[in-house]
Amino acid sequence: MKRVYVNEEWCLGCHLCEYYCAFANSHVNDMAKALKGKEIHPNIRIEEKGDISFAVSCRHCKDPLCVKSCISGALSIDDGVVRINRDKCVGCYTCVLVCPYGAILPSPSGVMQKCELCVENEGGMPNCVMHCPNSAIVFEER
Amino acid sequence: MKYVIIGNSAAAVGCVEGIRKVDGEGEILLISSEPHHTYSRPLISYLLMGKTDSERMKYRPEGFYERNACKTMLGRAVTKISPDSKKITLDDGSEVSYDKLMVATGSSPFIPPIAGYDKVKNKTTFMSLDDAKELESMLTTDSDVMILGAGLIGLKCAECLIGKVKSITVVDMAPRILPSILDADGAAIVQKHLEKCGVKFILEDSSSEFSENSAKLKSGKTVKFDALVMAVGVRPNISLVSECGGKVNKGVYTDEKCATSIKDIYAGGDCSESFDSALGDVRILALLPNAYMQGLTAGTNMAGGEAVYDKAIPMNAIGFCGLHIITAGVYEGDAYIKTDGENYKALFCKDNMLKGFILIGDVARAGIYTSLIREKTPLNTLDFELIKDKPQLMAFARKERKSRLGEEV
Amino acid sequence: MLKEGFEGNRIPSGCAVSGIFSKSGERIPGDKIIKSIAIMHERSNGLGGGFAGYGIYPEYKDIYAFHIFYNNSRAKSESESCLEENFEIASMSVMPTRPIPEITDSPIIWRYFVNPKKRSLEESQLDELEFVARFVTKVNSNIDGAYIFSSGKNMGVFKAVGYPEDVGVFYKLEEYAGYSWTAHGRYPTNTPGWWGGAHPFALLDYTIVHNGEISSYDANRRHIEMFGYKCNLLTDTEVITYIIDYLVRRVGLTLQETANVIAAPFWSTISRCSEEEKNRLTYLRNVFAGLLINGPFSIILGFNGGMMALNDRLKLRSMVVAEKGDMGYVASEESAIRIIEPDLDRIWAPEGGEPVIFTLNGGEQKCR
Amino acid sequence: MPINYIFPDFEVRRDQDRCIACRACERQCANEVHRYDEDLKKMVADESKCVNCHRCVSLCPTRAIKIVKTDNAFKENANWTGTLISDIYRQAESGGMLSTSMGNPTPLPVYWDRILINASQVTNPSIDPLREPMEIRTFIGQKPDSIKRDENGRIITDTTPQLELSVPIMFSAMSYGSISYNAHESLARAATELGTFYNTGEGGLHKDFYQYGPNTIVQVASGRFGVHKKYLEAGAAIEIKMGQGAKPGIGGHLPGAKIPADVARTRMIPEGTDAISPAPHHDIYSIEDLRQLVFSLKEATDYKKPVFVKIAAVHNVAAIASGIARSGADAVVIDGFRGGTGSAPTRIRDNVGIPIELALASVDQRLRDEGIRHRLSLIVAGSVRSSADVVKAIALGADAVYIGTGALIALGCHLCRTCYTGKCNWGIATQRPELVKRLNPNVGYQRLVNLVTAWSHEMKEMMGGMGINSIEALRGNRLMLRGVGLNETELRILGIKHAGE
Repeated sequence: MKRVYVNEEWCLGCHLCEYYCAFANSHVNDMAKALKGKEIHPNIRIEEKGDISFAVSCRHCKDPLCVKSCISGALSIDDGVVRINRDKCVGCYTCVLVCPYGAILPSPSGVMQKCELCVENEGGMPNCVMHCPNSAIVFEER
Repeated sequence: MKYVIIGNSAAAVGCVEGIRKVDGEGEILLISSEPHHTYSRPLISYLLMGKTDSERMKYRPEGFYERNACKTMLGRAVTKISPDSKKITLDDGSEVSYDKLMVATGSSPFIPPIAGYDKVKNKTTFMSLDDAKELESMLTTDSDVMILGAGLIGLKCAECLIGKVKSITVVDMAPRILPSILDADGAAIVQKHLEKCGVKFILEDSSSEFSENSAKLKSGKTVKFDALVMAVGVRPNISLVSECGGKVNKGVYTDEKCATSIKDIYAGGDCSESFDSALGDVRILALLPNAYMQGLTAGTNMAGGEAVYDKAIPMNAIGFCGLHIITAGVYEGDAYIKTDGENYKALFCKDNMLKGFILIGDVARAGIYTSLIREKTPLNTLDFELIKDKPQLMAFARKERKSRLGEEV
Repeated sequence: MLKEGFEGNRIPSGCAVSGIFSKSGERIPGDKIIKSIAIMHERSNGLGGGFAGYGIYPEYKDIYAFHIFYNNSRAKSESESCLEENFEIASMSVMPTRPIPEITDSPIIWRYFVNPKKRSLEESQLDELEFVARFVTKVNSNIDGAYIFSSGKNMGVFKAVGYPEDVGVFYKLEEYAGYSWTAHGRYPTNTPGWWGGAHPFALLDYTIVHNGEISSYDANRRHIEMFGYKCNLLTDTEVITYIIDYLVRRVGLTLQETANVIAAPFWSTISRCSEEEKNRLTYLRNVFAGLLINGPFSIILGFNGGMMALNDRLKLRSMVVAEKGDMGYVASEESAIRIIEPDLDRIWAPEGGEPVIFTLNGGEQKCR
Repeated sequence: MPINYIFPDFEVRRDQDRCIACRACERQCANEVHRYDEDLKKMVADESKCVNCHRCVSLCPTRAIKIVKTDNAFKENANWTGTLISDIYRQAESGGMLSTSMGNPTPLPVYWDRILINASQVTNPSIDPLREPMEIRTFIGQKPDSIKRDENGRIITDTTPQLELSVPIMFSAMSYGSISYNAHESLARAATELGTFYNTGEGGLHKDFYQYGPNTIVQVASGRFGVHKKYLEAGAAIEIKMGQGAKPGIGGHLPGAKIPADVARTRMIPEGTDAISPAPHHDIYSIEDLRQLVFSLKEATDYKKPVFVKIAAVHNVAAIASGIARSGADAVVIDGFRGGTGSAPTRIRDNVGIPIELALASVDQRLRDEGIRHRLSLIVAGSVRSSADVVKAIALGADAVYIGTGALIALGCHLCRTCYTGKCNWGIATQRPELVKRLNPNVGYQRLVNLVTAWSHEMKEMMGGMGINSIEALRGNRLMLRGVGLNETELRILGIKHAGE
């Protein structure tokens, strides 16, 4: 299955993935309209220290602890993609407790948000991958 | 192959899913004393808060049993297991045979023997959907509520009543709230927060006697209430196993494959014990994720697959009125504590490993800490200063990061 | 009027070719080849036709036969003095022709049977063939109005502006007989109408009749001119003749090797060959890269003792080959063979780049 | 002093309605043009630092940024242009030479653009490269004057060493030091995948790149940096660099700041010291000295490697090439005056040397006139910008071309011409690790492969159009070219007719 993989060797720390993620998940058709003057809450986040930086988003584990641990049944695997039903999520943070990558994050509404590989968005290619200027983030079979 | 599962919560669901991963054919019969579609017990407080409803709180969606070809007998209790004949007896005396049996009977609220308890008119426990519905029916905005027990259940109950009733008083004999998961400093922060939200606490005290509408405390104080919630603890439902000769301690004994001491009988969930790898000993880890994983492991093994569950640790994610608390492991060893009065962080390290942590307030990415405990990651393989600062993958060695972020996991 | 080569004019053209070869050396009368080329009348447009016959001068078989066009008597006298200076002239005469209305504007045509003077040859320090070849090139380049269009031994080229069958009648070809004949009918896409521009093109005993338009022309010309050739006519036939002369006479390649250079197999084909063959073909393509002839062509190379037919590597021009007894036939169209030999033993269309070589009495597949 | 104030050449125009203050521009500008103003709560720019490299323009997710030429003007003067005036201010202040990078940008004639290519119509079929083989394989090396046969009459197929190119396009010499590790890796991997060659330039060969040796041309230049026996043996061919089109007659200077440990190791010089290549080779003061170096290098490598000699296109280029042809070299490389450079004095770059098209035409003709064109291969460089330029170069007589600037553009270069600052925002002409990483060689090499693949498709289409299915039939085939707007002299030198003739 194709997943998002990150190679810190090529990450420039430009943070564009965060913005493109936020844009893709805003479901607004214009980036400026979607993000201008707003705090963004992307599903992919850059960690950086000195010259090192890399993006972290859901790894879509084959055997995801978050899905097993979810108390509300909001997390599930759909064709290999770990998805969240935000309608079912009550914001209990059990997934935050178990995710070894720190890739599930609370959203401003209190329920959790996470990368769903843009399955509902761009269709085919996650937006962060599509716009990473240095192919530090790729979407491929490994 | 015929699988019979007693129970219908996380461990039972895990068991169904475990069986079906391996065996798509065998017959599964799920028997539960509760009449409901499988639902998430911890969500009952969210239900009362209106954050979920009975439809959304289904632990698995409608059609779950059908999709997994799982027959159900809901609202039926099992009274006896006969391992020799591989049969169980139901409440109406009828018998059902099994090839493999899963015991996921859960736990029951513990009601301490307190004088006058019978006289209390409006009283309930807070474990099940029926409990929640009953509680809701007792209350008006004018109600005074007393909750006995400042543990996870008691406080979740308190939280969901905030704003719905006139007053909430939580009484516990322990000197601090959430004694099972928090240290004193952490507990103080949470207590302060809950008090700010309107919850009253009476600690290091307990009821000596109830009347219809009040409780007399050992300290001599009297607490008046319109409804009483008993949340002092739970007891695992072990009798079915113990009565047929299975090994039980506090809970049902299980090995790392989640098998009991009796052939072809497995157990999981709150009724059972598991090996706490952080503690290095067996104990009951009454946690939903733990229950599911035990069920999954049991189901997989029951169907002939190979699964081992050896990474159980105590862990909790809980929150009250916007204050989040995440804890895991055991609080042994050198403590690294950082607090600013609102946020609290305690890391416990021993033998070059992270053994436990408490995070209050800022709990972001806590799972990275949890995984350090679960995986027993040697702390000298990472940048401890960074990991102390916050949970981050940056703290791992470059090679480790490469494998975590660049390989299929 | 435009003239091939004049002021750098290059005249692309289409055409018909035909060839007859008797492997046993039986002498075939010239009217037979006329009959063959005549059937392909539609492939010519009356702007050039010609023939080459081999074994036609048995009485002078060891002497060079020069056929020369003169535009005027000045060119003739200038050329003859040049000729006399370097050659012993065994015989000279006006070319026998038959005036017919279809052929007009004839230049003065003379025929000489000559041999290099020993002294001139020695002074030149060249071998005899190179001496003769350079003499021909010199006359054709330097004497305005003179053009030596045939210069081999015991062979001759007969060409003119007109349809080939008329050219044959004009030159009275029925009076000649040879073991090998080639013929050409021309369809130039421009109208120079200069007799020298008709085919065959000849140097020494090499003659080329050619149908096609080679796209590699300037690459070939500029390469071959490094070796002392001078492409005056700027025609494909001229450059092909020089390339073959260079590869065969000067480099010493066999005809097969020559074909592997000028119509080299594709790299994809070479890659499937045995290691030794791969090395040989790669070597030839690499070393003689500038002599690869690209674009459509079918050529018949005539030389003393043999004939080679060759198509371009993609076979972009039609050419069929046939055999009957010890007779070999080549033509642009099958009809041109059937008209003179309806009952063939074998007829086939050779692959692009695959040479077909006929030799006299099973002689070596090699000219000289 | 106010005289020294030079108004910025560019303006950074930011559409504040579009700017989302993501700060990518700020993070990506090594020149520190952009910053977020906390008080104004918006992004602002200091255009005096801008070199117009377009990094910010390219990365801006909302297309909020564009760089425009300033309209601040000196009083109009066709003779004293603004650039010349500013140059004088600079030099009057500094007393130094002006430095610049990349190829000559002045509006001198580009002959490629005045040459048109032929196509077949009716009399000769064009060939469809999708249906028929279309061959562009090229061999570089000496071709023998005569053949030899063994006792069985078989041709002896040994030749002097030849380079086999799947496509007659190679990557020009660019040293590790002038360009980054990742740029080198991209070039090396692309050359390997394409079946062609890249050139180390005068910076030695990094140990990591020995694996690409079969597709590497190792350069020996006047500074002899990084030259040792293993280096010579590592490459497929050796190139003696006598000159460079961008700066004929002068040497090179890589400042110590661009010589970190890794570059120093590769060049075999101390870290942080300036790497100065002398103008001449100190052992070559005449053509016979060159011949000695050619044979020294052949001797050192057991006559297994072809030796190229690279010269700048200068006035006497034909005679020089003729001399090189007789020096034992296997190929001569002619670098035209529009060729790129990492750093050159502006006046030299813009005023010295001649156009490659004319140099190529005259060298090729001269070698043919002397009957020695086959004795060495002719490679041209110095602004070959497209497949059409390649086709024209080959039709004029080149065996192959080198592309440098084109390759760098494929890697992201936006021709801002400030390579000498070492702050290349595209990770190409820099040694700063945080900038170098911006060029991901996995992406870079693929882009180079794509570029050359695209060009070869186009070349094949053009060849097919001409009715040519093998590159050797194009080489020197000047009849396939016509000039437009060229005078008699230019046409004569190019050896082509005017369009319409």
